[in-house]
Amino acid sequence: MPADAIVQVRGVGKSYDGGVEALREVNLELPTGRLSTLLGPSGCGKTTLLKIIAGLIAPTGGEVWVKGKKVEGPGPERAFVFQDFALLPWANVLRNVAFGLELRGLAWEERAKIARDYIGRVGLKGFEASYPHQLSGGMRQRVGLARALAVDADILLMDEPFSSVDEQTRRKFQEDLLALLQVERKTVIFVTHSIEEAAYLSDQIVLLSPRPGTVSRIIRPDIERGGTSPDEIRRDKNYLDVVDEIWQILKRYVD
Amino acid sequence: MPADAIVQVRGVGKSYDGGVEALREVNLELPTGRLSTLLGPSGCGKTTLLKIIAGLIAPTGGEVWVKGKKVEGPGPERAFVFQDFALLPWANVLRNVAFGLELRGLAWEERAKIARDYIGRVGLKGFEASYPHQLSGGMRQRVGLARALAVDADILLMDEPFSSVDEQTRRKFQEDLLALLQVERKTVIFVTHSIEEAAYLSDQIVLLSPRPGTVSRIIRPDIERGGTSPDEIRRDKNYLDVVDEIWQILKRYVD
Amino acid sequence: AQQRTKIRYALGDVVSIDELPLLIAAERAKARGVDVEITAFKSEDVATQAVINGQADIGQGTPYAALQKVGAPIRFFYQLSALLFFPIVNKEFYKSWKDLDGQEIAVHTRGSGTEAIMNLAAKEHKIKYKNVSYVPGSQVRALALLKGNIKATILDASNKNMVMKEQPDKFLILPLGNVKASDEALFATREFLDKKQAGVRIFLEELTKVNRAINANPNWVLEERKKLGLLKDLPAKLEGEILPFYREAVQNGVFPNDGGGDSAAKNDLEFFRLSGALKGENLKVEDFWHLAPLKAALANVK
Amino acid sequence: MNRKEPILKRSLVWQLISFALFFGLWELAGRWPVSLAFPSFSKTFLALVRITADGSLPKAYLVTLQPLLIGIALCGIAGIGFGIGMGLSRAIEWASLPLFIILQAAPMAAIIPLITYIYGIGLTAKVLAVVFLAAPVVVMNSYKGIRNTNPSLIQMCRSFLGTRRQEVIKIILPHAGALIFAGLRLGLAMGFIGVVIAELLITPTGIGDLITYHSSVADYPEMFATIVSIIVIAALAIHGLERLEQKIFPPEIRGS
Amino acid sequence: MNRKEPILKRSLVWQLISFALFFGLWELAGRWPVSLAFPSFSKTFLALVRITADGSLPKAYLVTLQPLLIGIALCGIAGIGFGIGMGLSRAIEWASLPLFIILQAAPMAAIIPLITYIYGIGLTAKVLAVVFLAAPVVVMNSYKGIRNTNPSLIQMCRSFLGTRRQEVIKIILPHAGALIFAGLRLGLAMGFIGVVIAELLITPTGIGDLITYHSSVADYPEMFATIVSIIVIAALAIHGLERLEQKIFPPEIRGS
Ligand SMILES: Nc1ncnc2c1ncn2[C@@H]1O[C@H](COP(=O)(O)OP(=O)(O)OP(=O)(O)O)[C@@H](O)[C@H]1O
Ligand SMILES: Nc1ncnc2c1ncn2[C@@H]1O[C@H](COP(=O)(O)OP(=O)(O)OP(=O)(O)O)[C@@H](O)[C@H]1O
Ligand SMILES: [Mg+2]
Ligand SMILES: [Mg+2]
Repeated sequence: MPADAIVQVRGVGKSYDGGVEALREVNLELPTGRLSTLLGPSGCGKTTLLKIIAGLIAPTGGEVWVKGKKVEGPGPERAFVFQDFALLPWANVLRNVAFGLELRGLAWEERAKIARDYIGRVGLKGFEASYPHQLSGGMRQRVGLARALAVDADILLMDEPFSSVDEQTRRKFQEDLLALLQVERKTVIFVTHSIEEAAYLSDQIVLLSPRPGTVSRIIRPDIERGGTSPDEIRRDKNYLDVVDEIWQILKRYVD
Repeated sequence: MPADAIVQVRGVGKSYDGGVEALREVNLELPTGRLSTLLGPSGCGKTTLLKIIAGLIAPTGGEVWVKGKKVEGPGPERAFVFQDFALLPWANVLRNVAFGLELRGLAWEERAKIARDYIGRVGLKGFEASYPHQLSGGMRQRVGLARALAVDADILLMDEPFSSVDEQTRRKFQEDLLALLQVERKTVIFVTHSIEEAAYLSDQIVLLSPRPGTVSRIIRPDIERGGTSPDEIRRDKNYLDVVDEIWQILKRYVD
Repeated sequence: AQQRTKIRYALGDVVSIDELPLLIAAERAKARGVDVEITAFKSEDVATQAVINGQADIGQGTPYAALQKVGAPIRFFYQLSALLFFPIVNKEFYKSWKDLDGQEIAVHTRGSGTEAIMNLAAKEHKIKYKNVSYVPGSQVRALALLKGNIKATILDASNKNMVMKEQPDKFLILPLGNVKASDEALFATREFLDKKQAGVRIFLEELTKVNRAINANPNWVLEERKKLGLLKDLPAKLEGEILPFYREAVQNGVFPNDGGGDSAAKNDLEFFRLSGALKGENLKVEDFWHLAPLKAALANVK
Repeated sequence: MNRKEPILKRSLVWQLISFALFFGLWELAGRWPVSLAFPSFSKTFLALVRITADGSLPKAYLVTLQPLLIGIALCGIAGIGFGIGMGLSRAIEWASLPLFIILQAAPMAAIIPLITYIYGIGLTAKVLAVVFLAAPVVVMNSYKGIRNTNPSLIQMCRSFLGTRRQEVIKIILPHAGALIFAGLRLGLAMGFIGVVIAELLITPTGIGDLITYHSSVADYPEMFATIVSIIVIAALAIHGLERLEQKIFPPEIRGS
Repeated sequence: MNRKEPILKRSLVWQLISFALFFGLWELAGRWPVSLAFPSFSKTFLALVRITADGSLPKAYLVTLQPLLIGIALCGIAGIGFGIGMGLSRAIEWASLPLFIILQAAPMAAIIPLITYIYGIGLTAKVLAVVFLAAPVVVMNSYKGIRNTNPSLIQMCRSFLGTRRQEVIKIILPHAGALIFAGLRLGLAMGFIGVVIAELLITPTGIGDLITYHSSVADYPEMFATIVSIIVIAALAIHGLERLEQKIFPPEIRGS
C-alpha cells in the first residue's frame, strides 16, 4: 500500500512542555481514499497525532508528509472535524458551514451556495438560520462535518466525532458517514475509543499503545461491505473477530 | 414473574412544571434479584422514571410500590448511583464511600470499616485518602458504586453509570459489575443508552418510547451466562439477535 | 470703554451667609470692570491647591503652613475677617475651663485656627486635654454636640446660635480672651498681584468699603442683599440668622476697617506659630504678606 | 439555573413588598426620630419631588453626568484597546499585568484626593477620577475576554487557514464581546462612585453641589433625596445594562 | 488554564519590570514637574520611610484598621448569616433579594456623607461606612453560594436519607464555603474604600487624619506616601486573600 499512501508519518515523536512524552517514534502510512482509525487507551496521544498530521501542532521529532510535501502547517488539502465541534456560537449554521470558505475569501453568494449544498447533504436542510445552541449534539456534529466537507479537502481528520452523541444517534451517523464517503471519495483519518466503531467503519485500524503512544498493531478488517446491510455487517464473522482481537489487545491496557 | 416483583410501577405519569410531559401511564414490574435496564432515546424520561422509583421526584400520576409499600420518598432499601457521580469534592474516597452510613449516624470506626471493605471490593484499595479530583472518571464511578453498596440496600438504581468512561474501561466495568452481582445478589435497575450494554447486562430490558415516555416493549434476553466467558457472550446468537431487535425498534426514533 | 479684568476666586467652603460681604463686593467690583468669578471648593486645601497650581488667582483662608513649605511665592494681602469662635460645653459635664482638664475636646482639623484657640486657652488656664479629636465642619460638630456624641467643642457664631436656640439650657459658652488672628485672609501669587494691580486694587477697595458699611450698620447687609438679589434661594430659617450673625460679628470686631494689614500679619504669625502651623523663630512679615496692594487700595478709600 | 426564572417572574410583587418593607422601616426611623437630621422616607420623597420639579436635580445631573460619560467613553476606547493589546501581545501583558492585578484590588477611591494635586480642579480632574476607578476593571475584563477565547475555536480557524488577522477579527473579538461589555458595565458602576466622590472631595458641582449646599443650609430631606436619587439611578442603570447584556450576549452564544 | 502557570512563574521578573516602568514614569512626572504639589516617586518614597520611622503611619493604621476590622467582622457574622438565610428560606429571599440586587449595583460610597446625620461622627459611623459598602457583596455571595449548590449533591444526600439539617451542614455549607470566602474578600476590598472615604468625609482619624493634616500643611510627599501606602496595603491584603482562597478552596474541590 505504500505506493498510494497520501499521508506518511515518519518517526514522529512529541513531548509537551511540561515534560509529558505523548508520542514516540510513530511510523504510519495512510492509504488514499480509505478510512483509517486511530484507536487506543485514553491519553495515548491520538489527538496529538491527529493534530500533528493536521499541522496544528509541531512534532518534536520526525516529520509528516502529505501528498509528497512535508507538513509545516495546516493546508488546504486537509480539513479537521473537531471533537467539541468548535462552532462559532454567535454564528448561524449557514455561516458556520461557510466559515472555511469565508476565511479563504470567497464572496458571500458563492460560499452560501456551496454551504447550502453541504448542509443539505448532511441532512440539515431547514436549519440554515439556527444557532448552534438550538441544535442537538448530533446536529452540531453534522455542522462541523459539513464545514469540513465544504472546503473540499482531500483528507478529513476527525477527532472522536461521534463521542458526544448517544449510542443510537451514533449508529445512525456511522451509517450516514459510510454512505457519504461512498459518494465523496475522501481519505478519512478517524480517532475513536470505540472498538465496534473502529471495526465497523475502518479499512485500516491503527492500535496505539499507552503513553508514550507508539503503533502497537495495524489491523485491516477485511469486511465485505458491498451490498451487505449494516445490520448484517454487525453479525459478520470477520467483524466479530476483529472486535475480539482488538479487545484482547486493549484489555491489557485498562486498569 | 409478578409474584416476586420487588418494584411495581403502576400507571406512573410525570409532567414537569414547565408543561413538559416526561412520562405517561408507565406500568412496570421489576423482578427481585435481577438486573433490569431502561433503554430509550434521549429525553424519553429514563432518568425521571428512575428518580421516581428512588423517591426523589414525586410522580404526577400513578404510584410506585417497593417491597409491598407505597413509595413516598427515599428509603433504606434503595440506593442510587448517580450519572455524574455526585461525590463530595471536599471529602476523600473513604468519607465519600462512608457518606451514606455517616448520614445514618453510624460511629466513625464502624462506618470506616464497612467503607474500607467496599472500597476493596470495587478495586480502589490504596485510594482511600485520595480526593475525587485526583481520580479518573472510571475510578470516581466506582466510588459512587461503593457508596451505594455500603448502605446495603436491596435495590441499586443506576443512572447511566458508565456513560462518562471510555469504551474500553466501560467494557471492563460491565464485567466487574456482573461479577459483583454474582456475589451480592442485588436487584439492579440500570439506565443506559447503549444497546450492547443493555443486551449484555440485562435480565430484562424495558424499551421506552420517545417523550412522553411509555413502555413500548419489554425484552428478556435469555442469554446463557453460566460458565461462558464475556467474549463468548458477545458472539452469542441470542445476544446478537437481541441487539438487532432493539436496534430495529430504536432506529425509528432517531431523527 | 475700560478693559475688563477677570479674577478667579477660590472659596474653600459652600457659599452661605458668611460670604455675603464678599458677594456684595464682587457685585460692586463688577460694576467697575472687575469680574470676580467665585468657585466653591470642597475644602480650603483644595482651594489652596487651585491657587498653587494656577487654576485660581485668589484663594481665601489661612494656609500659612502651605505657604511656608511650597516653593512658589504666594503672599497674603488682605484680611477678610478675624477669628470669631465660641468654645461650648455640655453643662451636665463641664462648667468651666478647669473642668476640661484631662477631658476630650473636638476641633475642626489638625493645625486649624480652632485647635490653636483651644490650645491657647488651655495654656492660659493651665489645663491639659486628654485627647483632641478632629471633626471638620462647625455644623457637624454642632449636630454631634446636640446628639451627645461630643461634650466640648468650639463653634462658629451661626452654629453656636443654632445650638443655643435648639437646646438653650443644655450648653454653656466658655469665656475667651481676645484673639485677633485671621479667620479668612486673601492670598495669591506675587506674579498675579504684580500683573493685575489695578483689578486687585478695585476689588480691595470694594471689600474695604463693604466692611466699613457693615461695621457702621449691620442691617446694611440685608438691604444690599435684597437690592442685588444675592443668595435668593436661602431658606427662611437661615434668612433670619443673617442679622444676628452680623450684629454679633460687628460687636466682636470681626471685620477690619483697614484690611488687617501689618498688624493682622503680625498677629497671625504669632498665633499660627503658637498653634504649631508655622515653624521657626523670627518669622518676617514680608515672607508671608505683600502689603502694597492694600496700601494702594486704602489710599483710594480714605 | 431554572430557579432564576420563577424569581424574576414573581419578582414584581416581591420587589414591591421588599421595598415597602425597607421604606416602612425608614419612615419609622425618621419619625421616631433617630436623629434631628434624619428625615423620614415621606419627607425625603417629597423633597425629591420638590427638587425635581424646580429643575435643580435634573440640572445637577446634566453637570454630573458629563465627567462620568466622558470618563467611561475614554475607558471604552483606551481601556478596551489596552486590554485587547494585553490579551494579544505577550510583551504588553507582561509589562502591565502585575500592575493591573494590583490596581484592580486597590481601593482606587483613595486616589481621588490626589488627583487635584496633578490635574487640578476642573472637569479633567473629575474625568480622571472616573477613569482611575473604572479603568482597571475595564482593562482586566477586556484582557480576560481575549485570553479566555476557546482555544479550540482558534485551532479551528488556523486549521481552515485563517490568518492571524482573521483569527483576531472573526474569533477572538466576537468571543470577548460579552466580557468586554461586562467590563464596561462594572466600569460604569465604579465610575458612578468616582464621580460622586470627586464631587464631594474636589469641587462641589452638579450632584455634589446639591448635596453640599442642602447640607449647609440644613435642608436634610433635600440632601437625602439627592443622595438617594444618585444611588437609585446608578443602581437602575447598572442593573439595566446587566439585563441588556444578557439580551445581547445570552450565555448560549457566548461560547465557553 | 495552562497559561496561568507560566505567567505566575515568570512573574517576579516581569512584576519588577512592570513596577519599575510605573515608578520611573512617576519619577519623571514628578521631576518635570507636572505641578508644584506633585512629588516625585523618590520624594514620596523617602516621605514614606520618614512617616513609618517616626511611628505616625503605623499608629494611624492602628486607628484606621479598627473600624475596618469591626465592620468586616460584623459583615462576617450578620452578613453571611443573612445571606445563608436568604439562600435557605424562600420568604427571606423574596423579601430581600430585590433590595440587595439594587444595593449591589449602587454606588454605596455616596451614602457615607449621610451616615454622619444618623450615627454621628464616632467609631460607629465609620464601622457603618464599612458595613454599608461591604454588606451587599458579602450577603449576595453567601446567598449565591447556598443557592448554587450542586443539585445533584443534594439529591444524593436525600437519596441516602439525609435530613434537611444534614443537607445544610454536610452539603450546602461546605459547598458554599468558597463563595462565602470570596464574598468576604470582596467585602474587605469595599471596606477599605469605605473606611478611607469615611475618614476623608466624616472625621479625619488615622490615615484620614494623616492625609488631611499633611495636605493642610503642604507636606505633599507625606500625603502622597500615606495614600499610596493604603492603596498598596489594601491591594496586597486582597491579593493575598485571593491566593489564600485558592489554597484553601482549590477549584478542584469546589464542585461545580
Ligand atoms: N497541551 C498539552 N500540554 C501538556 N501535555 C499535554 C497537552 N495536550 C495533551 N497532553 C498530554 O499528552 C498525552 C496525550 O494527549 P492526547 O490528548 O493526545 O491523548 P488522547 O489519546 O487524545 O486521549 P483521549 O482519548 O483522552 O482524548 C496526555 O497524557 C495528555 O495529558
Ligand atoms: N426539572 C425539569 N423541569 C422541566 N423539564 C424537565 C426537568 N427534568 C427533565 N425534564 C424534561 O423531561 C424530559 C425527560 O427528561 P429525562 O432527564 O428523564 O430524560 P432521559 O431519558 O433521562 O434523557 P437522557 O437520555 O438525555 O438522560 C426531557 O424532555 C427533559 O427536558
Ligand atoms: Mg483525544
Ligand atoms: Mg438521563
